[in-house]
Amino acid sequence: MAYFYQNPLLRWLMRNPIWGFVLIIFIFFSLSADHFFSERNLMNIVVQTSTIGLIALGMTLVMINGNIDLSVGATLALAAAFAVDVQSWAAFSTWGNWQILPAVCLALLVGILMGAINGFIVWKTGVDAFIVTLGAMLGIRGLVFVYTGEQSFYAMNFAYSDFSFMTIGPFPVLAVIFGIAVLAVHWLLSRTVHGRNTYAVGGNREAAVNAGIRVGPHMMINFMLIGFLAALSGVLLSTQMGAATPNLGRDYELWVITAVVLGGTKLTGGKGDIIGTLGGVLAIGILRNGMNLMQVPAFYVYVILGSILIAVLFLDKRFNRTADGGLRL
Amino acid sequence: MLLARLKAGGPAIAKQGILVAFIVFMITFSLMSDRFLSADNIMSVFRQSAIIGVMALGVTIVVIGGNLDLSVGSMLSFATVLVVDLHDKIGPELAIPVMVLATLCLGAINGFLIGILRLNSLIVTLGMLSAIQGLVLIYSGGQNVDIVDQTGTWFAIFGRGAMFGIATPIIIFLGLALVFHVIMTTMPFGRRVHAVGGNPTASIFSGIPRSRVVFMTYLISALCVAIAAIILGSRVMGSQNNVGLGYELQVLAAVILGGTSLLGGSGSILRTVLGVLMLAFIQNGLILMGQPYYTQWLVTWVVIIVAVWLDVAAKRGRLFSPIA
Amino acid sequence: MNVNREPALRLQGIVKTFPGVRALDGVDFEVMPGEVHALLGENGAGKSTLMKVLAGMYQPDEGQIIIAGQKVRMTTPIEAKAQGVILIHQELSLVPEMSAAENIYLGELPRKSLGRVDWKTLEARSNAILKRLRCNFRAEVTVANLSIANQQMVEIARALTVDARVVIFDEPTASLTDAEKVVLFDIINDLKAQGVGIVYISHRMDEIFTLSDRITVLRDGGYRGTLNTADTNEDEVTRLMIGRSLDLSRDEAAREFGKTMLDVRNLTCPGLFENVSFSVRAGEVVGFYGLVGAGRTEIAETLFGLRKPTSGEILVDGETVEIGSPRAAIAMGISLVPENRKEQGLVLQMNCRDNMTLPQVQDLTAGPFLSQGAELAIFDQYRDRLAIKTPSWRQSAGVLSGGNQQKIVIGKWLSMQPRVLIVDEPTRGIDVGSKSEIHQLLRELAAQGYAVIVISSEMPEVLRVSDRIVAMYHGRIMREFSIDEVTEDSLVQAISGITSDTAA
Amino acid sequence: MTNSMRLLLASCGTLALASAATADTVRIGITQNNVGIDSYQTTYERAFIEAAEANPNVDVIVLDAGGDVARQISQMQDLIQQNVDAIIIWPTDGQALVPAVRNAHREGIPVIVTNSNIAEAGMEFIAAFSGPNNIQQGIYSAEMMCEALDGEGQIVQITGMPGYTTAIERQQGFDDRLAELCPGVTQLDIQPGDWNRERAQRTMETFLTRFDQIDGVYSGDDNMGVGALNAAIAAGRAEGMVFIGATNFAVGYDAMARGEYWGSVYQSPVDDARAALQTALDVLAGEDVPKLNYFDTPKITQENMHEFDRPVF
Repeated sequence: MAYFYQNPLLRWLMRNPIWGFVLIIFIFFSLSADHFFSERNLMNIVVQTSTIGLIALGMTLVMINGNIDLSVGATLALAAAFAVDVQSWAAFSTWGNWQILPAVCLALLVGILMGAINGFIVWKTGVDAFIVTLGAMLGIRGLVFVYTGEQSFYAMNFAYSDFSFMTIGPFPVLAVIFGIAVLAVHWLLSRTVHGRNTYAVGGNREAAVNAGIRVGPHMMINFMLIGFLAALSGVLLSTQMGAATPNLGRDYELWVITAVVLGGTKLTGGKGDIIGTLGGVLAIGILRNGMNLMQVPAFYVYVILGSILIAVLFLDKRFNRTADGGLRL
Repeated sequence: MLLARLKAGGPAIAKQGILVAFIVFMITFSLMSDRFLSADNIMSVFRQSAIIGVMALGVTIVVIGGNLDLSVGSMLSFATVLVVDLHDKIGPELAIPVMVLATLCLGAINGFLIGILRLNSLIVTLGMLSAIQGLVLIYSGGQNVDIVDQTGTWFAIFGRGAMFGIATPIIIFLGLALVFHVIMTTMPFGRRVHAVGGNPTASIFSGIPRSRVVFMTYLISALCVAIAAIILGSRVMGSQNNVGLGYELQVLAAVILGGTSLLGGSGSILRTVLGVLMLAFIQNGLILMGQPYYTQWLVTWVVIIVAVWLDVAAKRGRLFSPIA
Repeated sequence: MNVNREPALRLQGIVKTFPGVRALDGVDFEVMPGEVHALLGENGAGKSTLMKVLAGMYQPDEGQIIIAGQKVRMTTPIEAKAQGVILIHQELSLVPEMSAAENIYLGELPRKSLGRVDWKTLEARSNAILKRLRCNFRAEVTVANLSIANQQMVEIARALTVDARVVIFDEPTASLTDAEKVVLFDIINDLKAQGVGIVYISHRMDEIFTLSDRITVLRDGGYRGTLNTADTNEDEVTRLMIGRSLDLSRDEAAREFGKTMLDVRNLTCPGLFENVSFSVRAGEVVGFYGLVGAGRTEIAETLFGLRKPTSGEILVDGETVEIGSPRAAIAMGISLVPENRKEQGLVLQMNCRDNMTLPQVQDLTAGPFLSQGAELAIFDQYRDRLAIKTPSWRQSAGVLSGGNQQKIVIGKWLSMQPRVLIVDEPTRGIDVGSKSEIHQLLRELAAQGYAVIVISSEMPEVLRVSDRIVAMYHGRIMREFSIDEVTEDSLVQAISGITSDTAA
Repeated sequence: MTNSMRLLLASCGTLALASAATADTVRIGITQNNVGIDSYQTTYERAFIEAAEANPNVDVIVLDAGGDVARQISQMQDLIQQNVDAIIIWPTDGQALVPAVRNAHREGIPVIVTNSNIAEAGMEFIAAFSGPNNIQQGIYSAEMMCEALDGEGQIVQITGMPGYTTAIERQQGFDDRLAELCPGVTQLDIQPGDWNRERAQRTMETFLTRFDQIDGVYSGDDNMGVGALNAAIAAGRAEGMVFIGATNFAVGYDAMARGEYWGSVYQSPVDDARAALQTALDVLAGEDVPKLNYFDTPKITQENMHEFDRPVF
């Protein structure tokens, strides 16, 4: 027992139960699902995880701020639509493969703009972010339908979808981009002034205000970051599809929030980190992939995912009992 | 004096933001479409909003108690599939109580996890949303269910019938709203829900059984879902497995529009009814005006934010948030 | 003191109005360099508004702020800080998940290129400040892991990050132990010696008379005068504050106590308190005195069914009982006025009446419905009896002053007609006037036959209200005193663990 | 730690060997659109599994994308990863699956598209398409509508889930053919019913309030069509109104038998599933399979309905 508490790895796992869980399901699927434990499948998991994962990085920032963003799925769809459609604009018709560049840039800008709108409204009106972004979730989806006229767009240029199959060394390019984003956001959160202020704003908003942190613009920047990351996720998803569909990204906000909470970020703000979030998205990615490989019937996948979500939450509560000092409240 | 009254939460403008928005909306729409305010149309909108409305009543109570319930969407699918499927197998007089009991069991699971184990309600009900959807599919094997004899069953009364010239769903919705309004404003249970939502710790220190109160709110929410399922099943006389897909967010939008605070402790059943009707009238009005269906999403975006903003602004006594 | 010197900070004719309220009405105030200037007033007198004006959080409607001879405008706490005016908050304004260093330099983290935090500089500077404050923890520690007192130190350390001209302390000792207070007073004297002007706000007269050079009193938003501490006394200051004299004496006749209402035998809750035995009789006030963390609050929580003891017996009115929940406690006639009224005592957005009737709401019914009449009757009765000042029962509890809030909580429990009333820190953060009223009330309650337990960290309070005093140290009862035999010295020794031989 | 890792790797190796040993049957992976959303897809899945089990040389991996494009792309990757012999895909979106199909094609795995076709750009990467002709179904419905109304009247249309291929194609076939065949029929409005009966019922209720004269209703499937019928009956306006749907459901068939429902398009999920599996097996057998394999989806009306069995879904 003493060993149990002294081993630093075990102690770390107690504090980050999600990584313990990732380890368990990893071993489980390695042993019981054919084709799971292979380099290529593991890369697949990372690529599949990257869609939700990129948004989850931004959601971690926003949630540590004490906010939430429910509109990311719609933002993702809007960015994807722009990324695919702008390529075919007449203005860029002579650019060859370079026509992809302005399209992607515009898509990312649109994502940032959507985030800025959410952030600005939260800042100026003081309405709860849950409500603001619940509205935006409907509204931005409406914009997607207005823009696409209910149709799917597809990229004429196969160079666009080829991008998603490219590899850098042994790594798929999408996995590399996701990896870079993870490192960048982790660095932002743990090393920069903005990142540290993110904890301050979420942990004690009044203290942050009194300390002269401009809380409004600060939150707006984080909303712009999540808008950017959702748009990036949308662009990368659209390269995998060579197309954009108006219904893209429905429900993603729910899975993103789930992953982030599994990773230990508190919905009330002030607490959380990228390492945990990475664990959260990997847990969901591995579960989905492993269950596909094991051919778990689709109906049961819903039940299993839902139950595991609640179970992990329960274990987290057991391990990280909040300091209520044993009071029976 | 005004400020004091505003702060005291008395009957001041603070509470009327949604009502003002509602009236403005009704006037604008009625100017743009002459059919909008016809008795037929109003009846039709009320009838359509009954299902979401009944669910929103339950969710309002959960939210006043300081929690969320996102599982109501798939719970509605569950309850509707169950009652429709059992209708032809064991008859409506048994199908209804069996379904209600089964749905209450789901509510009890929510209540146990959130009320007794104190797990976060957002995540628990998200998990339940997924798990219950799976349960429905496993139960039905993915098949649609139908009531074969649609005209000969008294089950038709809940969705298709009328009393005193008013459609039954409307009577059920408004009647239930009245009952819950009375419970929440004039009965001890309502007071306790407000206290638990407003300050759970202080409630415990006042001897209020917090766990039991939260548990009860989820049972009530499940009961509302069961009633909504009876209306829905009777109206459609059949059900798909995902019939409640996305309802949880529409319901939540209506509750928020009614000014119920997500922080818990304050909110009103009657204003939720307004929120429900407002969303239904927006949807109906835009279609009457020949707008494509997705414009309603854009309008809802603006309406939700403006309505809640007015509410918040009235409570703090200034339009813009003071944070820099 | 050299009167010709320029004040470090001077306010002239400050007026600040809120809709319907004139919070400050032409207030003058000044602090000289190297002076401790105490600011006194009852809650609602305008102290906190004045403080916020000083710290740049509010803009005055009229009047001038002069710093070192220059007229200034400060629109944010940052500008105030840049002028060398620093406010140390009463309620801890720390970010729990960040390190002490990050909290000390919150909002001003030293930067390197690319917006990176310069950790080396940050930690070096923070550790230097903590060392100056004689703190025994490192700046790298996460604040959530620090004790309340150490967190307070972090708060104070913030003031030392800049060249402070004026430091405002708002109730800094509320959560400090006596030993920690001594350190704090040393620090204040250090700052003073360095020529910093100190504004000191507290309700504790003893501190004010130990520390301050001058005292300024506010009442009802108005300036009531400035006194030299050396030339005045508590009585005069109190009279200025509340507009009348306080009767602090205990001039009751010795009382007969009734039967034993509560008997606690060998109660143990490991790590919190051990082998605790005591009893309370009807008509008696038993004071529990000890340092913060001595286990007093935990005993109260156990008696109220919020903790499960591992061993020991509780007898209420002669019968052995198991208290499994607050509801059970209430049913047995035990009431607890908790330590933290905002978190544990009140539902802040709920109105006064509803708060007061909360524990018995299921009984105040006519048929299935709440009886408005019965509820209002209770509210009116205790509003009058406790002299609660509120315009209407509809007022939400959150907007009342601390004293009135506390009276609502007390009223809530009195209306339950308890046999045993436990009151935990009854006057924390409450002004002198209300304080004395509450003391009076506790005496009266005992006279009416209630068995009362008062838990307090303030010696004058315990001495004033108790018939017997139980001294606690580290989860153990060190000694019991009757009010006639107790001396301040023996009490201090008992709660410091010195007289352990006599206690056994 | 290193020991357990080695153990892990070793056991994986044995598993891989074990599965390689039984490689003389063909392994076919299928990723479906959204099983459980309606009975058609569920019946399809069941029929597919039954057909596969009946054939001892076929081993199938059955997956469902839950209507989510991204998840279907992941499933394509997972199937490629498992090195199946052929992939059958029911695309959630005709456009968006093209690169994934192209990827499988590159890996040398033949792809058979089932039920609703992939976009033009992807045609060169698939081995074959098997399924109903949704545009043709729209055309049939338009023709029936025209016939029922004698070329004159005002109609409304309730479409499936916006953005989904089947919905778009049926609407396209219907709109084009109707305009061409009987310009005398005007479409008052088109709104979605999301493949959902209750939703369609609500949409129809609003149409009924909005338009005093509705002669006909075209719905993207019978499930929605019956919803529209319910609304009209409740409003007392069903008399003389022409209801035409697609994908004949049992409820539609029954309504037709009662004379309330005019006609639909008969499409059997069992045929659909069997055709898909057979096409895949033909492709694997090296036969010369045509690109487009439509199975027959005839018109069904009150007059000829006795020729058809009541649908099982």
